[in-house]
Amino acid sequence: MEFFQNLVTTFNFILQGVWVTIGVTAVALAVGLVFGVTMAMARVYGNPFLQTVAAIYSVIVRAVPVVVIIFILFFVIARFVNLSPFWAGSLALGFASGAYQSEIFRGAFRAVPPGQMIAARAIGMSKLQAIQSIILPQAARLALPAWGNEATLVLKDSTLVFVVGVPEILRRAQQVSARTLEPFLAFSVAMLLYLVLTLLTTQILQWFERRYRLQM
Amino acid sequence: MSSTAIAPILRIENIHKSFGKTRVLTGFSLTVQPQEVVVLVGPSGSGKSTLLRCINLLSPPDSGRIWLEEQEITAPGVNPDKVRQRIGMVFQDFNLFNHLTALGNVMIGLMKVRKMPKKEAHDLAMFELERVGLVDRAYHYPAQLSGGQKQRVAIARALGMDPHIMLFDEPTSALDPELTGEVLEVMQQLAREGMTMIVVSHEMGFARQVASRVVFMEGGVVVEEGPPAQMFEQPLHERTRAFLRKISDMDSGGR
Amino acid sequence: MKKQIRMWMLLIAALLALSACTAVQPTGQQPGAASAEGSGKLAQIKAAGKIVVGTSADYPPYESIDADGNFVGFDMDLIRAIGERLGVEVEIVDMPFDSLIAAVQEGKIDAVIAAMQATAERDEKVDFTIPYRMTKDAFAAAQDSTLVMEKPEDAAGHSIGVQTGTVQERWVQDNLVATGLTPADLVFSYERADQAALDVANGRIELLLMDAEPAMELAKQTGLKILLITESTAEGGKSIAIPEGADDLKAELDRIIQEMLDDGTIQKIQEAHGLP
Amino acid sequence: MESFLQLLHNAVPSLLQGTGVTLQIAAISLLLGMALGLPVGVGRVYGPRWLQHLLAAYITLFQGTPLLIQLFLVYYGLPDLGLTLDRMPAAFLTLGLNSGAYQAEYLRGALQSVGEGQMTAARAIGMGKWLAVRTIILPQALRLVLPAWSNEAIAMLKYTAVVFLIAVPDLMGQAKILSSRYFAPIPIYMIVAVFYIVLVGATYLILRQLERRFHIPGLTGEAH
Repeated sequence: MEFFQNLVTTFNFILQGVWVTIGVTAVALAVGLVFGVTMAMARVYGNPFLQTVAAIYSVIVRAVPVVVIIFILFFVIARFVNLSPFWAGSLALGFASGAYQSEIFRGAFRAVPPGQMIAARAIGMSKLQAIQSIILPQAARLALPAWGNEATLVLKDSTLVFVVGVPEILRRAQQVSARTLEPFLAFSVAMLLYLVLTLLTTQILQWFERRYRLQM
Repeated sequence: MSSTAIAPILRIENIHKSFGKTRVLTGFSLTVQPQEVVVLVGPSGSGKSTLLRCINLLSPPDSGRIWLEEQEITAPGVNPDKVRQRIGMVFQDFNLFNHLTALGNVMIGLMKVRKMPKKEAHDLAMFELERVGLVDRAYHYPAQLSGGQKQRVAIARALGMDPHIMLFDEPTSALDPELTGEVLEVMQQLAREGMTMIVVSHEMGFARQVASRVVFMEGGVVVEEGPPAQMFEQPLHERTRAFLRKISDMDSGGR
Repeated sequence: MKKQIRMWMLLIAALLALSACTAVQPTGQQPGAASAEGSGKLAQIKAAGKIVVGTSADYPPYESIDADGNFVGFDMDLIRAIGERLGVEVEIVDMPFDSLIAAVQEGKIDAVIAAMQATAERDEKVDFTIPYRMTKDAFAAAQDSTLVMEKPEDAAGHSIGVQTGTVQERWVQDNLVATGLTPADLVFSYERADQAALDVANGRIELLLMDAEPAMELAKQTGLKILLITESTAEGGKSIAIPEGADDLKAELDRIIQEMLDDGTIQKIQEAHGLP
Repeated sequence: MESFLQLLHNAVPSLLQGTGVTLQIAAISLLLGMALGLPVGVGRVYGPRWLQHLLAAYITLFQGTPLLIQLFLVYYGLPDLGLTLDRMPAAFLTLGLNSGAYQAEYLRGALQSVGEGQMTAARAIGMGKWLAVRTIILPQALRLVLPAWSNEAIAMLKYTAVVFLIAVPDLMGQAKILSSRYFAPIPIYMIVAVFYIVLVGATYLILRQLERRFHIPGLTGEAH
């Protein structure tokens, strides 16, 4: 009976972190998407300078643990703007994800047949127009499976922002376990909630994939 | 086995095989004598490949019985791995082991299945490669061989197991026309050496020259069988005649 | 291959240069500039109508989080009372203890209240108010521990846990490790004090050194026993940390704290949280 | 600049120590993950139905939840059930179990891409199922899985950076201690980033050599 009560308390307490986790993940993915697509475009269609910048970003960020990037950016961002841990952590996570997403979109851009670009230019589109209305829509569909995979990775990596004090699932689990002194219960509940989140995300992404699959 | 020449090496009796709702073999029977070369023809989907897979128990028949050298191999308790060692099989798409050289492909069965020491396996494998004329390609990987060479290695691999009967499942149909000759030559030589063979093939030239018997099957049963001369000149059934005419045309047209 | 190696070298060189640049910035700040910027701190806070205060809510009875996720504890009530007298709202931000000083430095938060002691080293980076409470440290061990301690140095040679970035961590490093009394690999720096306490309870480490009152509170919760309460590992008292050069803010906070010490407000809050 | 050199001078010795710990954890966890991922991956493809489901559950659990929670559950949670692991074994176990799930999935993909024909041909020369898996399928799958495995090795190197949260003095743990000691988080974490870049870069180059050494013409998985 006492166990049951503990379970309910713990569950309710951690549950409030779910929205924070979802929020961090969504912001990070969106930021990463902007960074990723921009950098991938620079990498594939940019001049040598842009290509180098994008390549360095991708290589460096992917060679450093996400948690280190979060720590660095948390303090760097703080130097310029006053953001809450939630925003600072999400932005840092997004910056890291951007490097991985840039690789995904680079691959997708490359997989669009070169004839598409030539054909678009032939009907008088500018390079940017061609990318925007011909290449990007195709690349986005090609990128979807890998992007979905990255989305679940970011969802899981969002626990890392707990190091800068964002009250997401893990942080709340830790807080409740510090009070109830039942860490096994607290972290099991956190794990379960995460499992539900990732499985749900996977399902949604698979639905998207089926819906927008491109026959090529 | 050699004491009585009359004893058949293979006897298939009324076998059935279905995949889901598709009935592929519907009471097939066939008897093969030692040193016979049986060429199996028939339209696609007539169950030829399935039949070969039934014979070496890669996909055992649903019902019916098969005897190999007077042992019933469809009986319960028979170890299919032991049976397969006596039956060599050559596939349409070669299925060479991609991570092994030509030599390695022949050796691996000798060492792992026949438990030969490495040295002995090496020598025997080299001997088999010589039989198919590929000693100079012994250390090449499959990806570095032509289709015809791959198929000859596959034959050498099967021969290494010292089979009593060889099954060929359209051995030349995945090959460019100019490469079929080298494979057929090896097969012809095997036939001359007295190997019992069941060959699924539409190579009519080969059938005419080498086959002791041509079997026409359709709908999972034998429609008609006979020596090549009879089958090609005056088949009894209209369906056989139509089919053979069609592939003869294709044959000559292709050249 | 060679090209790749060269590229890596280039990257690394660039990064090192970059980190060198960033290193100079915070320490190289002009004192004049800093104080000019800080002189408006109090005005800024008043204008914003709120003061953002960082804490590390893992330290009952000073600061922790209750069942509803509210910040509770002595420090929390104190800072709220101070906020009232300042006439601004108090926004509390929870972060790891070892990030607090940096967060003040970087201007992420206006102040830190986290049972923090004003050490000379920290004083180089931030400013401190007058102490609002003098403290002691405590060594805790598992209930079945046979260890007897009469002075802090008796901890020598035993595995010990401390919280990252605390004065206690510093004390252990300087007085036990640097002197060769305890091998460095027997000292474990924890993100959170309660985790260190759990590890003592689980038998993974023998000792825990932290502030006395939270130690007693954690000891009660996790079934530890206190071996020694001492003043000699602690220097000074607990103060609020604020950005360097925020002189107006310091003056105002000092005034309020002195007032609260004098009129017994702090005593009252202490008692409400069971602190002597 | 001078203060930076001073900082570097103070930081490098402990960071080198931390690097040793990081490498040790990464290597042992990776090997543990391999020892686990190999049978799990094979069992996932060739095992009996019930085993396949069981292994799938293991993989889902470890792939579907964050490593950090797994680590906390193992380190802080298991003592509740009477299993108290020391910090290093806890790190090895958690990272090993986690990596095992990923390695199993990579291997499963590789096993499935080897192609039916290889199994059929192996069975046709009289090999039993397990003999065929061992001598024909697995050697090919392991070569196919090598690139994915290299990625996993690098990922592992980076994921070790969370073990400081159970007070392991790895590279990141040392960084935390240093950054609060010298109140210089940005430069310290930048230096640590450089350390990780060197580690990851070196690992990458070594693994590339390894891949080249084990390369077999035509064995790329695309052949099928």
